[in-house]
Amino acid sequence: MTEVLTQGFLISLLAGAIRTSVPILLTALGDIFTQRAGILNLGLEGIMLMGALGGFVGAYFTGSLWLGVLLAMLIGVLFSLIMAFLSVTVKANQVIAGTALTILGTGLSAYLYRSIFGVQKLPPQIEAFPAIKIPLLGDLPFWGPVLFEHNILVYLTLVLVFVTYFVMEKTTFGLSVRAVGEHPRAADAKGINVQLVRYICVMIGGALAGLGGAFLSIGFMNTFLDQMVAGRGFIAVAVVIFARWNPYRALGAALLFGGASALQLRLQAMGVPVPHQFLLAMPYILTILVLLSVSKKAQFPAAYTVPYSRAER
Amino acid sequence: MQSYAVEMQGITKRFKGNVANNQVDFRLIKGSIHGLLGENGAGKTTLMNILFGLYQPEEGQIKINGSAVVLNNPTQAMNLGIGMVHQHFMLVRPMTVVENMMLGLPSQRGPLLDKAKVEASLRELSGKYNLKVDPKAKIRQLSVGEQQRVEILSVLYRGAEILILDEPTAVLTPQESTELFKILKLMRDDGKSIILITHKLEEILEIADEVTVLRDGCRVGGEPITPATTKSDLTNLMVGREIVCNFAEKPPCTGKTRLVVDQLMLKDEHKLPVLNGINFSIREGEIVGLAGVDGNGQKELCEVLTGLKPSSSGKILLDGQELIGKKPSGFIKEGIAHIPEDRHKTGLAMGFDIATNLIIKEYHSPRFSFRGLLNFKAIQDNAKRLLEEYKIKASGQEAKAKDLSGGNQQKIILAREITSSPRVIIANQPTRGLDIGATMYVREKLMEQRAQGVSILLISADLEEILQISDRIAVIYEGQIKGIMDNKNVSIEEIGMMMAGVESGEKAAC
Amino acid sequence: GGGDKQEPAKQEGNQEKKPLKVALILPGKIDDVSFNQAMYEGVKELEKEYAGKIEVTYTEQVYEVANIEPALRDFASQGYDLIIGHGFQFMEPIIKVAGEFPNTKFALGTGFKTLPNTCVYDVKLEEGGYLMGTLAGLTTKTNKLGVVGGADVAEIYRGHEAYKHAAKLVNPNVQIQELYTGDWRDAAKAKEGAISMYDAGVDVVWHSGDGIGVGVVDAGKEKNKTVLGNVSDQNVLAPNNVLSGIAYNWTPVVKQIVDDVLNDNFTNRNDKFYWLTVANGGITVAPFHGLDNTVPAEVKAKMEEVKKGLAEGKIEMPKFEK
Amino acid sequence: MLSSTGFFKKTLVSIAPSIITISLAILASALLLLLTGQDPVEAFQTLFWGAFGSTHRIAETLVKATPLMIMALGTSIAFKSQLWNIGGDGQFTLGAIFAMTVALNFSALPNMLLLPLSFVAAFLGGALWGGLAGVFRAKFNANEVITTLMLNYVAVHLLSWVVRGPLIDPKGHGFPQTPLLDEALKLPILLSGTRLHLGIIIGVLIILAGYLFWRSTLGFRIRLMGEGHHVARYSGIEISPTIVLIMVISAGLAGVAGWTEVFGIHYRLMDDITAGYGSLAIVVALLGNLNPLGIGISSFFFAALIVGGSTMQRMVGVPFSLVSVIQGLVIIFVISRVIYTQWRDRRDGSINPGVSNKSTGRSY
Ligand SMILES: Nc1ncnc2c1ncn2[C@@H]1O[C@H](COP(=O)(O)OP(=O)(O)OP(=O)(O)O)[C@@H](O)[C@H]1O
Ligand SMILES: Nc1ncnc2c1ncn2[C@@H]1O[C@H](COP(=O)(O)OP(=O)(O)OP(=O)(O)O)[C@@H](O)[C@H]1O
Ligand SMILES: [Mg+2]
Ligand SMILES: [Mg+2]
Repeated sequence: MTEVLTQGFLISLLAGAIRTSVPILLTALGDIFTQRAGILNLGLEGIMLMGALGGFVGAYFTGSLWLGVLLAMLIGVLFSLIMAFLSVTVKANQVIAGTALTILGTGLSAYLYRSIFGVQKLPPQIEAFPAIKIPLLGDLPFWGPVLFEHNILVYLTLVLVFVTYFVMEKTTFGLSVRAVGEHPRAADAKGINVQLVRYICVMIGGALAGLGGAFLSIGFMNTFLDQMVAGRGFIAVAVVIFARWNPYRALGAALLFGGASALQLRLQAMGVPVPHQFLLAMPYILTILVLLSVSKKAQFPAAYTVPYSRAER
Repeated sequence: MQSYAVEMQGITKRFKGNVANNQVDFRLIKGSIHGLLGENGAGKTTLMNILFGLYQPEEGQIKINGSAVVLNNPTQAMNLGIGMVHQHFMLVRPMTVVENMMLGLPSQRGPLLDKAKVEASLRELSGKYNLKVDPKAKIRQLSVGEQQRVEILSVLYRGAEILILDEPTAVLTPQESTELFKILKLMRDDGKSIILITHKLEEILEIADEVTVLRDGCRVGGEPITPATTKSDLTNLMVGREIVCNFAEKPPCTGKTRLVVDQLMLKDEHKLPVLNGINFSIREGEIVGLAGVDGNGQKELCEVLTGLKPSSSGKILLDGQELIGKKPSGFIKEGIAHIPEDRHKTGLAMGFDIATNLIIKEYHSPRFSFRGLLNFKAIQDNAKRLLEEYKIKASGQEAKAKDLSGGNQQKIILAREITSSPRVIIANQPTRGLDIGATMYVREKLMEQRAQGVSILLISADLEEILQISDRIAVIYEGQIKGIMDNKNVSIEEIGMMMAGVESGEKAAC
Repeated sequence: GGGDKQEPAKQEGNQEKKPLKVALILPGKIDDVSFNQAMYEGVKELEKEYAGKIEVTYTEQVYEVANIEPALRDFASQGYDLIIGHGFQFMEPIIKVAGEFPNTKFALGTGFKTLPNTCVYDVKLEEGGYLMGTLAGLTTKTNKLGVVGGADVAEIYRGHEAYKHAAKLVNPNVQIQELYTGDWRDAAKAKEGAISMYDAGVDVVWHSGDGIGVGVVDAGKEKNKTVLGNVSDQNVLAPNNVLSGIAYNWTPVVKQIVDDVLNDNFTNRNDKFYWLTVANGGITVAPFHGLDNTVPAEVKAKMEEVKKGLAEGKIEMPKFEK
Repeated sequence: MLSSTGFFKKTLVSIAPSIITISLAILASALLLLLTGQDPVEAFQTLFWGAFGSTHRIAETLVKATPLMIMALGTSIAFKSQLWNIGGDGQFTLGAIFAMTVALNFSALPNMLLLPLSFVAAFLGGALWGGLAGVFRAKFNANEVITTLMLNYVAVHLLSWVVRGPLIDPKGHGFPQTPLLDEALKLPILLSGTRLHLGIIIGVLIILAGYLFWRSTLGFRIRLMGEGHHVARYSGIEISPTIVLIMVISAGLAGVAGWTEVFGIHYRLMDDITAGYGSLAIVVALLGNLNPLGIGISSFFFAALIVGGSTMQRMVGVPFSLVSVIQGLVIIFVISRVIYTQWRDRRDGSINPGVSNKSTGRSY
């Protein structure tokens, strides 16, 4: 157990925490928009899967990773339009709409993958985004390997944290989003197109969930596998609520979850004398425990999950 | 030839089951103040929502400044210079005043917010019209009066030339109302055209140049206001009869003390005292009016007196029995009825129908349930009776609470609370938003309860109301009772002084 | 559709010309790069070889345990002769349905209960684990090895234990890290797990198959360390890092079962267990490919010795069972 | 009095949207099937036949409907009060674990006692898992969507441990499963030769009880909670204990579903016994408009879709993934049916909130 305290272990753990948290964080950042606008999108899991597939297909056929990223985001947007339509236009219950989307996305991504690539002996692969060691910073002891030896998408994600904060707090669009989530009727009365803002927010969520999925297939891994998202879409929703809709706190929450996941793997490998199932459950238990300590302050957007209709009062 | 800012012709609007506006004509002369009158549910708000582009009428035409327009959304209306201050404020509570002002408007810095700029124009505007408000304050920290100002400022900031104010004074103190009228006159002098919806006829007489009266969705009349116009002229138009009320000769109350409140304290989440040692008592068959500027602890006092909030310390004795420590259900059982200030979130289950709303406190009593199962027949019968008795206007007892006009919503609460045979009624703003007919009815009902020995705490922003039916009057200021006096020897001025925090010399004991 | 009738009596008689109808029910996907795919390919291979003699239908992703019984019953009542349920979760349903369809033959992929018309086939993963343990123990430079599994089930457990056992035999100084991802699909989690091992100084990691294995191979590639594959020759995935691995060939076992059915040997057979072993060519060691010259001759010799020993049943192993 | 034609017309008008949208879903799926080179007519015939083609198949459909209706009814109780309990899978699992633990550890007790005891244990197991989330919500304001979701994952690993550790079959050669239940503890089969077991009767009884439940004062209290905590408190309801109570009832039923599934179908515990019931129960509950009868019908509909879908998968060779695509499409089209109603009402000049608003609303 003394290994835990070595520097090498910590570096490995922290770098692992970052890698593990990035797909969740990307998706969560997009979902901050969606949730702030008052929509609970439980379809993110399905959207991420479609994005993972889109990213891989794009990269595989064009040979360009960036085109893969683009396709992933595009597909994420298109797929999220279903959610937007159901929750905003149809005003359907969002829990059921999201569940349907996840069922659809899980099936469709597997189906399309098989249709496109057929049954192969070994999965087709691409060259994933390589790790980039940032000059100078990458040479720092300890923090260099922890922070500055990742692939470009990881850095991009960190930038997106700031961008999300900026857009939400400093732009007219962000103001509209917050108003729409808090009091859609007031927003409407002030001339904000509530439906449009909600559509856009769901689509931003879709784009970033698509990217989050693509991070798995062409950022971290170099292939698409069925159901490879494995619950990260749901975790992202949790991270957003957990972070009380704040991008910086989302960064922390995603890192916490990623860190717990990375830690449990390492504890297992080291042979900690605990049944491995308990270690596997640790990140989820930890999430609950932390949630308990931060929730008192949580103020949900007042119109959370409430569809808006002018005619209704 | 007068020029009209607004001309609406033959407007018809239906909601499932009922016609809210039926072939309504409405004209607003440029540069004038126009009163829009009508009983609760007459269709005033609906008509104005149509003018503001929130609802689209099934029939009818709208002309703004002489040219025909189609208003599909509020943005189009705002672009035509129409602004509306809604009956229920359209403010986003967790946001600041400035942020609320900016909502939906393009910014001079493109996609970026220009808070500083907006704040400057806001200060300028509020100086010009004497509408004081802190631009950086969050809406939820503001009193209703201040929120009202924010709404008006926001409308002005958008360059509105035509202003719609839907019952702006319902939530204001007399002083605030006076302030508001000064401002409205200022704006009229500035060339703006104003539509004012109110149930307070004296306000119309004071300020309006013209009135339009709606009844049951139809326009039943309209005329210029002259110095000769009287309140009864207007009531006649509105309800087709005169409303007389005379509460003067009520017998003095002699009952024994029922409710004693002793040194009641309550601290808010920041540990600041909201109730700071409240002392008073109410006798059997007595109405104690509680005057005070909104936000001085009235809401919290009601919540403590009904068990919704636990007090920090102090005593509440009902016929000598301590109530503190009981749950809300305990207070209900002891016969404390509560007419809450927030009818939407607290007083009513908006998604439930009327019949159900009438029993939400009593569903488990043997009257409405048997062996744990609800007795639907009893529930429906109860509703039928009360709907009639309280003249609740609705498409039926299956109508949802949220589909009723504000006045009718209030009547449901009253009907429920009063028929629960209470020992004490805590009535917080019981007539806010009610038309005069309904207002008089409620006051009569409260008097009736008084006559039956019920003790009533009447909280109202309307001093007239307090003076009209209270036996004694208390004034609350910063969580303390500044004085309790007998209704007979008190003047509005005196109360006004105390409401502003000036101690009264003579404390009447009862 | 049609043919839902249960007519067990009719099947045996007019069977002279008709090909043997075989149904393969897989809990996972035919391209899971693992347990299911290996079986699917094994059966397909035999179908090619026995063209005209057998006819194969398959259905995949019958992972919901409650759906197994209807699937078995469907195929049985449609007159399939041999129905293969590929996973131990098929055990109870097969015993039940096989009792109702005594003329239909059933094969159960891992398990222990049998009836006259059923058999069990299983892989001696401990032999594979033993081989990989030997190789890993001999090639490690840091004396630190790893093994990554998906879900912890009986044959995987046996494989892991044999791996650890064999590695310690050839290299008593070796330390072994082991972890499970707890499912069959989260390859990213497996990759992170393998990375953590490499970061901790492990230089050879074996994975015990399942869909997650791709993640382990990817980790080896990224960290440029040695990976030992599973299920099939996975060298193409990372030619510089996949030193070897074990590969399954399920055809011999399926062939034995089919032959027994065709020759009316199935029901009478005493040993109802068919094993995929080194001896029958069901388990092989993948070639070193481009890394061949990095493997010392002694290591190659030792591997040959172990293979031979396993094939001849001369290697003693504890019984790895929980 | 309605004339019979009038009644017929009225019924037709009210079910028309559902029929239209289901047809559209089928059409969309048919297109997908065509694209893969499958014969859609054959596929859907098989789907229908697979679900209803024989007594045996109808029995299978009922077998699938059993856990769905029980769980969905539980889900509906939480949803009505605006508590988004999406932890059905975990609660189902805990119910199964508790029941099995009792059945295996108290085998000395007479079966007459043990069976009901295991039922109670299942309810308590589910209730514990849901009640935890309830306490978290009531005491810590922790959002139940997250906690129930996280508890699902924890339950998966807990079950994994249980079947490999404490409850592993000692004679099971190390396979991760518990011993089989005693014959006498298996729920009786109602129709021999099928798997139709007593669970369906329990399910129907629970649906009927649900009917009574919403007419009870407790049901009223729960509906009132759904109208907002302010008005509920004002009406004399204590929020925190009621939240916990709601979660306990809701989750307890999921636990009971775990019991019927294990004692009626599997007779033992192993991994993956819940696969997917939790999210399907959500769909069933909401499509059934959170109303017991609606839940009964929609659970049957969904069971048919699943049973028929897997038959289609086996017999027509439609890939499994396409079956879940069809499921997803059907849900999406069915919830979109309100669009039709909205359109009709707009055409008729009246506003209708539509089905959606009954089941959606403010959760906080
Ligand atoms: N969105 C709606 N849905 C259904 N009915 C409505 C809706 N809005 C208004 N109504 C109905 O239309 C009628 C007119 O309502 P409106 O709000 O215009 O009355 P009002 O004159 O403003 O009354 P008050 O003085 O109480 O505010 C009422 O019967 C009300 O129930
Ligand atoms: N039925 C309604 N129609 C129009 N506006 C409403 C209605 N109900 C509430 N509002 C407005 O919605 C906003 C939010 O009100 P709400 O009562 O939810 O705030 P709150 O959560 O109680 O705030 P806080 O707890 O901080 O005091 C307010 O501006 C209020 O005026
Ligand atoms: Mg109104
Ligand atoms: Mg509030």
